Amino acid sequence: MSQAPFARRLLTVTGLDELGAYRVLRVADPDGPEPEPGQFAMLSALEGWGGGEHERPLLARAFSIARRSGGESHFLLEDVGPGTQRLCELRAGDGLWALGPLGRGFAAPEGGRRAILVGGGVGIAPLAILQDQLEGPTSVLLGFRERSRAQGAALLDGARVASDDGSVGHHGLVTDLLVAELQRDPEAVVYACGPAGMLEGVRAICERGGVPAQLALEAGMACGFGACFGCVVPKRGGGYLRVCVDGPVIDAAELERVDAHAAAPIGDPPA
Amino acid sequence: MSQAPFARRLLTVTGLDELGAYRVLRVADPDGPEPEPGQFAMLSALEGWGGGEHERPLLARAFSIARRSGGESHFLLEDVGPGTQRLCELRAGDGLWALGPLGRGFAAPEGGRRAILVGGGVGIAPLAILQDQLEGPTSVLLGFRERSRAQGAALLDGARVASDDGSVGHHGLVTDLLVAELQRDPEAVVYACGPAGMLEGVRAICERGGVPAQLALEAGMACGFGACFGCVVPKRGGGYLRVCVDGPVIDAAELERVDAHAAAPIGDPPA
Amino acid sequence: MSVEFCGLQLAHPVLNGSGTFDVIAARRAFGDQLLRDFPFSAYVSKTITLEPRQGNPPPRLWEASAGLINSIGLPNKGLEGYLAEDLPQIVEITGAGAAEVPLITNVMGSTAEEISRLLEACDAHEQIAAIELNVSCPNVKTGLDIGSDPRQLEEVVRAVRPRTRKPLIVKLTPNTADVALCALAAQEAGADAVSLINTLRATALAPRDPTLPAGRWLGGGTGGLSGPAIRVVALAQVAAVAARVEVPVVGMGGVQSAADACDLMDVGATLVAVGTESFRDPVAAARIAEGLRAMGAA
Amino acid sequence: MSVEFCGLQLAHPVLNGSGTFDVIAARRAFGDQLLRDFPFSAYVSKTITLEPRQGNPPPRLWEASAGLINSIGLPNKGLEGYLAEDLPQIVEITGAGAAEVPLITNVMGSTAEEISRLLEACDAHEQIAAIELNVSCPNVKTGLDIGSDPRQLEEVVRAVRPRTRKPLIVKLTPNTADVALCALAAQEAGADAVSLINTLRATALAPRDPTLPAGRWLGGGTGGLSGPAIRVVALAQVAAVAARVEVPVVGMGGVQSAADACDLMDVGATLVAVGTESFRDPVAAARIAEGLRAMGAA
Ligand SMILES: Cc1cc2nc3c(=O)[nH]c(=O)nc-3n(C[C@H](O)[C@H](O)[C@H](O)COP(=O)(O)OP(=O)(O)OC[C@H]3O[C@@H](n4cnc5c(N)ncnc54)[C@H](O)[C@@H]3O)c2cc1C
Ligand SMILES: Cc1cc2nc3c(=O)[nH]c(=O)nc-3n(C[C@H](O)[C@H](O)[C@H](O)COP(=O)(O)OP(=O)(O)OC[C@H]3O[C@@H](n4cnc5c(N)ncnc54)[C@H](O)[C@@H]3O)c2cc1C
Ligand SMILES: Cc1cc2nc3c(=O)[nH]c(=O)nc-3n(C[C@H](O)[C@H](O)[C@H](O)COP(=O)(O)O)c2cc1C
Ligand SMILES: Cc1cc2nc3c(=O)[nH]c(=O)nc-3n(C[C@H](O)[C@H](O)[C@H](O)COP(=O)(O)O)c2cc1C
Ligand code: FES
Ligand code: FES
Repeated sequence: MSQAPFARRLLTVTGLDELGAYRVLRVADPDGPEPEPGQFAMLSALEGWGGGEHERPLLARAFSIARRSGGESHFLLEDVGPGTQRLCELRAGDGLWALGPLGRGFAAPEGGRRAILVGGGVGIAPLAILQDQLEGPTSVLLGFRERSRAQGAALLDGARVASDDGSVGHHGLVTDLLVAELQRDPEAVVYACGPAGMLEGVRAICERGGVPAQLALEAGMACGFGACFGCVVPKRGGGYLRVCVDGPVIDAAELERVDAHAAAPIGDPPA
Repeated sequence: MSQAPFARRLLTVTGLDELGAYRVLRVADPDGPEPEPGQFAMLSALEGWGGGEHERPLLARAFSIARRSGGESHFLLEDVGPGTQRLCELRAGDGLWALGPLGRGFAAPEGGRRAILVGGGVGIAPLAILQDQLEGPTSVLLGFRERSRAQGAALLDGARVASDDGSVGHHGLVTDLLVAELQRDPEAVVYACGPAGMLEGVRAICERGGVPAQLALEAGMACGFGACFGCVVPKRGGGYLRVCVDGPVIDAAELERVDAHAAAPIGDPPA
Repeated sequence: MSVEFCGLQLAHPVLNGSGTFDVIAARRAFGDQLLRDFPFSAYVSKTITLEPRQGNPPPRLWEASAGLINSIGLPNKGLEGYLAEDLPQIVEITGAGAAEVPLITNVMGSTAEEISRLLEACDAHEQIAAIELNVSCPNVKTGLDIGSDPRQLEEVVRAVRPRTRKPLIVKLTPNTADVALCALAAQEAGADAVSLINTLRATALAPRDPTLPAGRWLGGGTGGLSGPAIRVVALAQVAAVAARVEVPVVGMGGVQSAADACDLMDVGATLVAVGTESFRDPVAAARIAEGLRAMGAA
Repeated sequence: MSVEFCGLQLAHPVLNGSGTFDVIAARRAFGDQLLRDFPFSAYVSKTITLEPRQGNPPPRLWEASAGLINSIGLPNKGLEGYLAEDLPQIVEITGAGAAEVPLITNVMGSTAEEISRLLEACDAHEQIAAIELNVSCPNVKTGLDIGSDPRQLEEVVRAVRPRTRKPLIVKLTPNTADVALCALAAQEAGADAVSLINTLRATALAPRDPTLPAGRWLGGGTGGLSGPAIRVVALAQVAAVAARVEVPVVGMGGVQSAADACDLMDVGATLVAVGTESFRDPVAAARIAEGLRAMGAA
């Protein structure tokens, strides 16, 4: 796992691009450590954020690193509350505090297994950088609520899309696509990120099929580096895992189920 | 005294002009009640202010109405803290909450006495609208810390200026000018607004000379309409006056002295 | 939307917190529009004591992170002054032909004897619909002592309870180990309702500014914190109390919106009071009542 | 800048609040830069109990107005697990050849007997420089009960005090009527220092969102409020305590800047601890210590 410098770093926003219902935040970070796919950063805006002068957002917010390219880090944002709203207002030249890369990323496929990437909503972000780094053919299956969100699929290459309202691609759940894909290739390995309900579907399907799966989880986080014990999800067999340091990527075998209430809701549940 | 509509009103900023170290905030308010000189309004910006989303400023801030002209209200601002800073960032078209006009203004001179207007720093604001409305000749004596603040004198007509550093006009206190002016015309009436130290000087001079004086006071205010009992100054003979409803213009005879610690400091003490 | 509270029929569930709205001064500032658009469904007057009080020396206010510290020190004209001077003016605003809302008079005393005299005097005035007993003001030693110890609180309330037939609301102090025990004590002693939370004890130092004297900022030394900063503390205390008592609960603390009010009602408050938010927006209570109506919550 | 505290020589006056910095996890996240740039002048470990605890079910966090509510519920490996697994790893980070700061172990028990066993076990480990006794956690019934009643607190501390020769810091609960009385009780019973404030009891309801189950948001029901919202409450409590006790005081609650820390020291704190602000900025304590140095305050 890539370790983070021990201090948040003040970076400069290079741009904020529309991508359907989402925004891609680009940040200059030429000297930052190379993140592993699945790692995240705690972000907060230099101005208009937290505590000293503002009320909410107070704490930094967690965002998957969606891509590294030309000394820039990219983040995919969905405006769901005060933190993401503030970040979506940033303009080139603005200051951004970033702590990271944090957490455990995706592990490379073992034994030449083909990777199936399954994403839901804004949870497609870490799959983009994963696809950038995976060698060999991959399948990309993405689910969205509706058309404007489905435009997010452009972040990855060759994605097959499902949409809740049938406006784009398969009319239904991305897990339908996964079931079909696993029928074609039961020897694959699954990498998934998205809302809890979708991850639970992926987990159950893979468990039934004996398919290894790595799930990138989310949870409300206060710190991102294991300090607060706030970001836990229940572990198979009892006890809890801290998503920020034991995850966010967790082997599906470690979980009994992905609990919708435990994980912090993300913006765009496709189901 | 002009009464305020019972609700804060959402007004639109028409402009923010530089005036040396100060800013003149202009706000469209064609339907607002005509204020009396010396009355004030509680202002807060529609965005980036208070409680719901932001921390400080939380409460509205008090500002003298500096001028009414062409359906606009003008306020003179000095950036001394989070509230005034936020107001100084406003641009034409931005929303501004205003509650007012509030408080007791200046009373017209009795018995044909000539008015001497004495202002210090940003406290010159209510003297501008007073000068606009007074009939007959007035003397205007203004004190400032230094040159960039002294540019504020342009708000009034025919002002004589003192500055602490001697960079403009008389090198010294505005009360020096007042003493000289009262020697010329001991039958005048004095209208003063400025930092507590200056007002105390004016009060003492007028008391000694038996000259009637009306002092526009300041105090930290939470509400501006008598609800919180927070804005008090000690009354001659014991007890307290609420600056927001018993003032801000208070007859000097009602005060034993103007207490620097009691009154909320304003930005620009000329002494 | 209309709600019954201790036998009073209120048009909606939103009142003012005691000491956060002076109708007499507000009428001077806003004129008779105040009467027509009266925002509260009942009016709670500022705490009165037996003897007149000047209140604390200034400064009395400090803006904190998402909150306000006040150290007002309960200035009031004393019982006689209140009844002779304030009451007629208040009733002109809140009474028949004007706002037409019940008047709740808030009183405080440092002994059962003092409180008894206050209650008896209020009982004799039919313009007063109910009495709120403040045992929680953090600025006055005695108020704190009575209210924070359940046993002492029960004793005092039991002693004074017979002095009035009017509904008696006990306003609890939040500066205590277990507010639910205090609420139970008040109920056992005959309180018809409890209200909370009052302000949390807090203080501030003067800004590091060479032109200002260093040390405590507030003339009273310490003060009480109100506003958004205390909202989640209020919610926990109101929930703890409402879960234990049978009598109705008036919830307050940091309410700025209908959602905040609804939260307090969700955990068991019958009425909600607005304090600091009225300073920012004098008709906040009307906005909140309207919002509750729209949410179908009241 | 160096400061003496209970016989420990500290490089500066800024520590962490217990439970707000896990050095073991931080080393995984940040590597050995953590050791070189260690921000605290002493390290306070998270509260340990006799038996292992899983902690509360999620959600455990809620962002409030200028604050954070946590309902973590003191997850820990229990005394044995701490000594066998955590202590060696902690000492590798804080000890000789690494950060070289004293280790303060924070413990909690619900009876004098339990606490005695915790103190004795800590006493036997020379890597532990001092012990902080948490009698103030709002998430665990027993912690609250012991800490909020001065008499009971004195009894317990007196009973356990002989079990260790190491400095004993008593971490007081802020959810009490008069925290200075509790501090005095701790001092009388032999505490070498007191620390405060812990979090204020608070709660939150789930956002009104049809996709979420309604009701209490936090898995633990209620939690504790920390961060800027409690800063002025902390200042009042630290001032009240420091004015009454002789023993040194560790002040905390909402500290974000050197000015905040300086305020606590101005009212009498010897050391200052940083909690929630470290979540935003893991090296906040170093920044604050640096700021204090620049202000000449430490
Ligand atoms: C490892 C990780 C990676 C992530 N990657 C991404 C990403 O790439 N892109 C992306 O857009 N998002 C991502 N998220 C989610 C993102 O962190 C959250 O959407 C963000 O924190 C929301 O902040 P906010 O202030 O906008 O909304 P919040 O107000 O925090 O609301 C977000 C949700 O939290 C709950 N909530 C509401 N109020 C509160 C409150 N007061 N306190 C606590 N919870 C509350 C609600 O259920 C709400 O839907 C990631 C999260 C994690 C943990
Ligand atoms: C009737 C009246 C009329 C006024 N007219 C004008 C005018 O025309 N133009 C103008 O520029 N100003 C005017 N003022 C002053 C103006 O209201 C204050 O300067 C303003 O409220 C400052 O707000 P702020 O947030 O910018 O600064 P604050 O942070 O509120 O600081 C202002 C002063 O308050 C003290 N202070 C610092 N921190 C706090 C705190 N946390 N809580 C409380 N006090 C604190 C300090 O001494 C500081 O210097 C008037 C005031 C009154 C009462
Ligand atoms: C300036 C001010 C004065 C107050 N005066 C009183 C009072 O006289 N009597 C009383 O019982 N409570 C008094 N309170 C407490 C309020 O009634 C209320 O309990 C508290 O402010 C919490 O509500 P809020 O956060 O909505 O303001 C006062 C509060 C403030 C802010
Ligand atoms: C997430 C979290 C966990 C905490 N865990 C503990 C703990 O285990 N033991 C303890 O004594 N205090 C604990 N505290 C309280 C802090 O040590 C500190 O007293 C409090 O947070 C106030 O400081 P702050 O406002 O700087 O955070 C915890 C606080 C937080 C926010
Ligand atoms: S976010 Fe703090 S421990 Fe995971
Ligand atoms: S500002 Fe509230 S009474 Fe004057």
